[in-house]
Amino acid sequence: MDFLTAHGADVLFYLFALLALAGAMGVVSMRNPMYGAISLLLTFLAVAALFLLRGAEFVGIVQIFVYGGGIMVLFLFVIMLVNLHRLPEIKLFGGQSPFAAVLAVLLLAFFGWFFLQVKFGPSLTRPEVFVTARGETLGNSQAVAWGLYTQQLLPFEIASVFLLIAMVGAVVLGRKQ
Amino acid sequence: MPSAAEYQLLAPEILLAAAGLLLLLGGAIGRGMGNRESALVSIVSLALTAGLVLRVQSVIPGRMLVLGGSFVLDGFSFFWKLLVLMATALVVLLSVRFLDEGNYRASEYYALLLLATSGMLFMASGYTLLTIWISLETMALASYILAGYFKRERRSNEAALKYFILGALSSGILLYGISLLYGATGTVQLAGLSEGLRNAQGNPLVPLGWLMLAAGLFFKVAAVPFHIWTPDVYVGAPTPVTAWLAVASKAASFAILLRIFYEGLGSVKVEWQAVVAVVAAVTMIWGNIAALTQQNVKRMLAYSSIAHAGYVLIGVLAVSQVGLWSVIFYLLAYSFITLGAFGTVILLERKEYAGETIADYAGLARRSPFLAAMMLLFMLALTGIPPTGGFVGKFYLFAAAVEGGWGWVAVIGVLTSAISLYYYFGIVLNMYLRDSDQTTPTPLHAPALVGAIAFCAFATLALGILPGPFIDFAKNSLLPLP
Amino acid sequence: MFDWVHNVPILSIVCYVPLAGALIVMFAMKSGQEAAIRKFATGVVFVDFLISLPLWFAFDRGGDLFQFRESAPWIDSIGVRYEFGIDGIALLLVLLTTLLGFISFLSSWSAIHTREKEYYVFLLLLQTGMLGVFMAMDFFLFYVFWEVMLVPMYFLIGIWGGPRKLYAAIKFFLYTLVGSVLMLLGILALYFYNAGGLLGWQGLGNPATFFIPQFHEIGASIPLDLQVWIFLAFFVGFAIKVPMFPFHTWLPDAHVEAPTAGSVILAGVLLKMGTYGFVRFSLPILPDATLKLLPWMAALSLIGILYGALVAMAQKDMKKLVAYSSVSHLGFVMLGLFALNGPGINGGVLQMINHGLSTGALFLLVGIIYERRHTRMIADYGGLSSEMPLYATAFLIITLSSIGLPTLNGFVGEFTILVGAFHRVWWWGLLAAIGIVLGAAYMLWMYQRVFFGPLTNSENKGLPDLNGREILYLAPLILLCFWIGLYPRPFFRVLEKPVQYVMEKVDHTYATAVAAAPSAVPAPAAAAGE
Amino acid sequence: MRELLWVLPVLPFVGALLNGFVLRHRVGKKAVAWIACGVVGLAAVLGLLVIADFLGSPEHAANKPFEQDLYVWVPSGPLATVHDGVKSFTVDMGFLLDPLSAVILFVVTFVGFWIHVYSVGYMAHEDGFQRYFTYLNLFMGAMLLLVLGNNYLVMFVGWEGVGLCSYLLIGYYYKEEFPPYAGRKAFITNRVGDFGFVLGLFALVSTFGTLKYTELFPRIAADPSLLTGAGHLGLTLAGFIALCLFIGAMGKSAQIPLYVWLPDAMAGPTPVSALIHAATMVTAGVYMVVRSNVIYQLAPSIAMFVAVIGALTAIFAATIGLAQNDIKKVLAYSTVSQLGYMFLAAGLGAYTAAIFHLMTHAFFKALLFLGSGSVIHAMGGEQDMRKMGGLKKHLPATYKTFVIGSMAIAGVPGLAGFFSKDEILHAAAAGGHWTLYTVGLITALLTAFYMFRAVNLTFHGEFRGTHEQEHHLHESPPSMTVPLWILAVGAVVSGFVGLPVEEWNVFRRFLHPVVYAVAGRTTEEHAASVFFNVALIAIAVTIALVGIGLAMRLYGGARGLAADEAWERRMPAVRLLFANKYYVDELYDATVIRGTWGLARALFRFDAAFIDGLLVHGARNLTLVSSMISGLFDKYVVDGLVNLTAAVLGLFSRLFRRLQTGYVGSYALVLAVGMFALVAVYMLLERG
Amino acid sequence: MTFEVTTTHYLVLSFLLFTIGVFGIVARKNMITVLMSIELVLNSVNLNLIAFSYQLSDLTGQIFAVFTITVAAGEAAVGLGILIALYRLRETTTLDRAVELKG
Repeated sequence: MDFLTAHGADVLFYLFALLALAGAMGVVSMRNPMYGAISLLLTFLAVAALFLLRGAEFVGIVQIFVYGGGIMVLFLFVIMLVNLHRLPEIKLFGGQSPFAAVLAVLLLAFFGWFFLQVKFGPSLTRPEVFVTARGETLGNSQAVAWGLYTQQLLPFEIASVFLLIAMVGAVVLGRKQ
Repeated sequence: MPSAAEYQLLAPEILLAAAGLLLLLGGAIGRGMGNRESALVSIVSLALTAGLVLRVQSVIPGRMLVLGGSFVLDGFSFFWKLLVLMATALVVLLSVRFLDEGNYRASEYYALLLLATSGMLFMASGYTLLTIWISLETMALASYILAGYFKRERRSNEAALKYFILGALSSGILLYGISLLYGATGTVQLAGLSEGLRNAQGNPLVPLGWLMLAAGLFFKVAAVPFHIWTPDVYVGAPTPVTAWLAVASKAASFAILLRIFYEGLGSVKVEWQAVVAVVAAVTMIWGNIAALTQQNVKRMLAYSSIAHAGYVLIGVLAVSQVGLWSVIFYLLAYSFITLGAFGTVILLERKEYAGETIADYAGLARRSPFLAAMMLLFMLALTGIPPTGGFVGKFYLFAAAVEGGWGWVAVIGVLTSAISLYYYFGIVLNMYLRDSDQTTPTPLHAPALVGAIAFCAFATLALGILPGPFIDFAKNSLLPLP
Repeated sequence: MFDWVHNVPILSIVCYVPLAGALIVMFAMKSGQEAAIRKFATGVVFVDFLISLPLWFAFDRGGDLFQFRESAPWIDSIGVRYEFGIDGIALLLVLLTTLLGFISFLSSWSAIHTREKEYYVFLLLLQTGMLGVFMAMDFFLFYVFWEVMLVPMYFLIGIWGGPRKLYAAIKFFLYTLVGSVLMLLGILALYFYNAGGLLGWQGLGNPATFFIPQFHEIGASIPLDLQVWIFLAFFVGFAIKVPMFPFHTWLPDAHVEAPTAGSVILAGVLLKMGTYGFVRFSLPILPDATLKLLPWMAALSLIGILYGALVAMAQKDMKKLVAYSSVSHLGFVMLGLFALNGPGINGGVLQMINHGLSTGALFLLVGIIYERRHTRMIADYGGLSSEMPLYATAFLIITLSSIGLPTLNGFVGEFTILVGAFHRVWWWGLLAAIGIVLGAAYMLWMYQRVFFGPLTNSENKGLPDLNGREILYLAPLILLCFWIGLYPRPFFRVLEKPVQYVMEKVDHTYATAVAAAPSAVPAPAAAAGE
Repeated sequence: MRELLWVLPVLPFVGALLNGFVLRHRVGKKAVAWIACGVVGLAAVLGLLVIADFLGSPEHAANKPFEQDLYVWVPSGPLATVHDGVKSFTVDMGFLLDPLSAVILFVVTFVGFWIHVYSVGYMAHEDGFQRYFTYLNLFMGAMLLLVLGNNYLVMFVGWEGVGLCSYLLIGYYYKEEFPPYAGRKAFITNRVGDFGFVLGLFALVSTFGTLKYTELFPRIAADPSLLTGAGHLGLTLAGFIALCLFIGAMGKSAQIPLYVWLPDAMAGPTPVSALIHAATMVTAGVYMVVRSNVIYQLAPSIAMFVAVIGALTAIFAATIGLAQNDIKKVLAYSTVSQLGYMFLAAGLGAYTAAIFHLMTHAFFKALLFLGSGSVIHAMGGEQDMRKMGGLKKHLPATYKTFVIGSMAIAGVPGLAGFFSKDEILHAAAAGGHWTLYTVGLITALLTAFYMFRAVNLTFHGEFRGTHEQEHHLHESPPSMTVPLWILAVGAVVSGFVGLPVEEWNVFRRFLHPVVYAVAGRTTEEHAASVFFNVALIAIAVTIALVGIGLAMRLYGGARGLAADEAWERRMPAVRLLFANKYYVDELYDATVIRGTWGLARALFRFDAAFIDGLLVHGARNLTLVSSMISGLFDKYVVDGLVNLTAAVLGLFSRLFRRLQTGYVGSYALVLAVGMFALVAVYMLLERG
Repeated sequence: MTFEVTTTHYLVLSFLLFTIGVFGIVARKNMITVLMSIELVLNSVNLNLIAFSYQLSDLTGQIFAVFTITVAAGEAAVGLGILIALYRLRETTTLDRAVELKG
């Protein structure tokens, strides 16, 4: 019990990490894309939780809204549209998947070996609060907002163009003529 | 807190984006703007943008960081902006006749073109990995759409699909690399990054980071083995879009590649030079050899553009003044040449691969000597034979390599460029040495297009015979060497 | 009388008149008016020839090494300049080019009947390219012309060639291109060594330039290993052009497939560019490497001499035979150049001219008979001398000149070459002399089979003898053959300075020897020159 | 007067130019004949005047030659010579007149002129009349260049020139198969000789940097050490040069093993055989050896080699001469044999004797050839002696002169041949070379024998030819008989300039300045007792008479061919061997010629298959690929090297295309692998 | 690697997700699944960014993550658009059917 109180955060991390991985595995292994989408949602939520565990409340919430809301709906919608159960995949994986598997293992081994070598010092700050450029302490959302609208304003503007293109593209490609 | 004054410096990008919006509106209102009008608007707005770029350049003293150090204004960026604008303008000229063929909404096409181009402008000036990446995505997303713009054609759609999936994957890799670099240095701003890397020696995240970042960039410039998407996409996409990908997109990608490698990764120069050398060599060999047996001209040009990416990489890896402006000059020449070549392809192209095979060029010299002469010139330039810009460009690249001590890369370079004669002259051989049969198509009648081609030819010759001014131009567009 | 030559950019004029002609033909003349195009183009080259003649008279034998200098900035940023100028060697080659150019145009009148407009355009462009190569004093400029030249030649072979023309054309182009790109690397290495340095080597820090005499200056100071590398790079480029033994296989194909004019120019001028490259660049700029690699060069040349002669002997096709004989003759030239002494180099350069004249004439003669009978097979002929006495006489004279019979040009060249070779290493002379015997064998054998014996093949009956035009373009060649054979002194006189220059650059022993006995040189030819 | 020396060679060239180009096909045979003979006659007269003037000149008084440089011919540039350091090697177009060249000049112009005259009649009915005289004049010019040149290169010019002319004149009847072949054979064989000649010249040049006689010989004579140093092939320098020059002489003067061309050369018109292949050109070798006597004196071993070769050639050819039925062939082999004689003399150091024999031989051999020509003319081109016989009554003049010539060559006392031969044999004996002496003696015997065999078969007995031949038999026109008589006179008197008695031997004294006294070497003079001389003469005379007697005995009167048939029966092998010239031609054909050919063909195949087709098989295995490549250029190309490169490249090209499967998944895989590879490469490059 | 959760844990987890995503892109034939896998990859990146920003107490990571999410959304939209077009053309979403272009 006291263990939980001591290491609650850590336990939660492992829990959500497992959920995220499970969801991911589900995505790549489910035959029916619908189930795939569901497990993807699982991953999204787990990841969101992990964000929160690292004190990124704002991003966590955005993750839930955008992914869990927008993107997921989009996927489901398309899946409905092309109602796939009429044409189930004969084979799930392409011919190259054995290689892909081998490669995945290799990548994990190789990069993992690297990552485990990395020495991180203790985290610098109290998780809840971040300090903005101007030095006063704010809530996370506020801080992110500050950053977003000051130094990172330019990317923010460009993102608008990006989204415009995405919109136009979706229309152009999706529109029946 | 960025001042309003600083935003004035964004005028060109803003103007272009606005032009894109205008076209969208124009397309939406009523029966919508037609092909010609949209093209006209695009040309004008591109020209205005170019004007603004020059204006901005005139007020900028040398080099200037604005908007919280996320946006840089220097000769380098101006050069690329102008190059990209010029290329896009020519692509617009190439597109007009082409869009008439398959009837698709022209206005959105041009709108996407302009918006993407504005993305490229941002790329040229981006100074934080974040800015660069988001603007890169902007360009990429638009090019996916444009590649699939002729959506009722299976090839176009297939191209879009392949380009999209692979592009997404590559940008994922690139992004992962960025995240690692961020983790290692705590910043995404290039100057800070370079500084941080100097301190982060021995941190395993660093090599992984920049390698994955490099992988993403190599994908954009189509260097082996990340070229894999190029042939299919080039063949499948509408030819003007192909030309645009081969020139504008490639140029912008090289701009950020140089920017990141020189300014961001300057402190790990020695390491990436070696890697780039290998990639360059492999790319030249692979691209040229694979092109040898192609029968489809677009595909052959795709491989040739891969090969040329390899040549440009020579200039990149020889970190020196010569190397830098050889890259700049070469891409300038390459743009004209490639646009001209694709323009000729367009003139002969018909639905469903027709007019795209080398055999379709048989006897072109008899049917339309002028066009054949142009094509001959472009082929010579691509091979790197004087008196064309292609030769001068290659000359400087190899010069840079020899000077920088990359003799072996230079040797591979010259030998492969000799090999390339093989397939480039496959076309010449058909145009001049073979006689045509009735199946071979006669070129379309498209004054604007022919004009564009002629202009490219003229530029190619000018770059070859009087490269002096252009080189001085390039010399004013250098980056600080790491 | 010819002072005006010094007041005009005579070289540029000579070089670009054909180009101008090409442009005029290209844009101002319709494909319909073949006859007009033909006459106009020929007129252009003839005028060009006339303009080039004063060079011979205005050239100051005792004066500067390079004369008629023209100099203008071109690409300042890397020190490329537009530098024209010719020394004695170049002078002879330029004149040879203009003359052979004119002749080849004349010879084309009856030979070419398809796509004449393009034909003459390409021929004119080729002319400009070749002249530029010999006139350029800036390495960059040189390279530009060197490459430009390939394109028209490709088309000449590829469009108007024989049955395997497509193959021969691309083969010719590829071979020479591979060579020249490697040469380009050599040029760059020189350039950077002269300026900033490159790879491992510490440079000299001179102002960056491609000016050839500058490279001559720094030649001796280049470290041996770098010299060897550059030499090899150049070697590939030049040896393929020459062509020396292992690289010769493009030559027979190109010759056999090319139209007569093409062969004439190919043999007469293009091959000389390789040897010219050696004597202008490899020897003076890379003396140590030259001395180091001397045995190899000589070995290849000797193999070329004997190999070419023997293979020529086995040929059934006249043109192929002449082509292989070229391999042999160029072997002589190379041997002479690499003898690195007065007679050797003098003879080598003179032999370039001789080979240009006699082999060019041979191709013309073969072309003449080919136009009449449309076969080049020796077996199809025999007993022609009764049908075409004039033709037979001309053919005989040229044959004799090519097998080096005294009083004809071939002899003077070969003899001096052999003297030089023998003097360098006596058995070089010995082996090369065997080549002469073989030369006589295959040439006379061909002559006999074509002209002597009974007139077996009825188709050869009543073949028309040489017509006026053919006599017109053969006569100057034959006269020149006799001139060089009987009184070659003017030519040696022109070569004197450049050759001594080369020798002093390449052969330290010679330079010291001269210092020791200055009375021995300049040669009496110089003394009695005026 | 002697300043006109240079005109001598020019005159015939002018004639050739006129007949060959300027007046080609424009004038009648008469004019042609006048021009041709005119220039040569002029040359002959002028020659005499020049010589006369020279004899009276101070140079001659001072035993110096008269020299004249026209212009600088080949200034071939600086050369670091062995003895003089760097000097410019330059050759002048220059002429020289000294006793030696004077003698030959006289012989050439005199004999040459009369042969020209003779030809007018002989060739009267040929259509290539003008061409013939063009060549003939050309030959005269070249010959005079050869003789009068004041350096080896000018000599070489003439040397090659006469070679060319003989090539052209042998192949004069070019419409037939054999003559052109014979001509080429002659030229190539000579080229083989020239190959040696030029090597000798190269050696001289790289040693002295000059080829001028007057710069070479006095200097060498004064200081032999210049040439006694080590040369090449293990010889001294002198030895090497002497050997090379002699190889040249072998070719030109038809010595073993390069004599094969001369008999075939008889395919040319008879006057040509008389002029070129008997009187003048073939003796050029002898002239050259004598001219270079200094060098030979310094190379005793090579000199002896020359003598031996000469002796061998002499007897060898003589034996062949025994069994020939073609009258011209007999004369041809006798020429070869006599040339051998001359070289025997030269080799033994009896240079004046050699030249003496050269002169006399020129007269009587020319005479004999012209005589045979007259016979052939009368017989309508028939050359086989078996078809002749009894022509004495039909051709009296020819008969008489022919007999005189035969007696002269056989060495009948009082005639030219007697004196010159005797001097040679005397030199051999006096030098103590008894083997050579005996060989010479036997040769003399054989010579006498086969000559009179020829006389008998041709003129005695009764006619063996066909009837219409007999019907046409007639004495030749005066234009032919007059030269015969003139030469006959020459054959008789020319010997008296060199009487065997030292005091009266004008000739030797005249030539004396030509033979250099080399420091520390004994000259050719052998003091010999009168008895010794008389004995030698006696032996020689008896031998000659025996030979003649034998011939008369076997072939004289009406015996005809009986002797030959008898011989055939008794020792067919020997007979066959002789008749077929020891099968030497066959031997050469089997070895040298076929050898070269085989090599040539082999190399060509090598070229087609290997150089140009490295591993054609490799290319074949990749047919698919190569066809794809060649499809770009030409379908039926079979060029291995390029194909192979192309094939290999194409192979890879296809391989790369394979990787372009079109499946997005595999592309993605490639990307991922690429990323991995990039890291791997980095690891390799950086972490070692 | 301790039980105590460090940035390394996040790093490993994110790379696991990344690998799985890549595997999905490479191996799956159904385009929809491939699109989802792409989302996985982007998520893994976000994990990194967040972890690092916590580690370094630097906001940039989080801001970057916001952009990543934006881009992910946009890409999903366009990707699905292409998918629709594909479906219209070929009545399938199986990538292996779209292999006209190759070689």
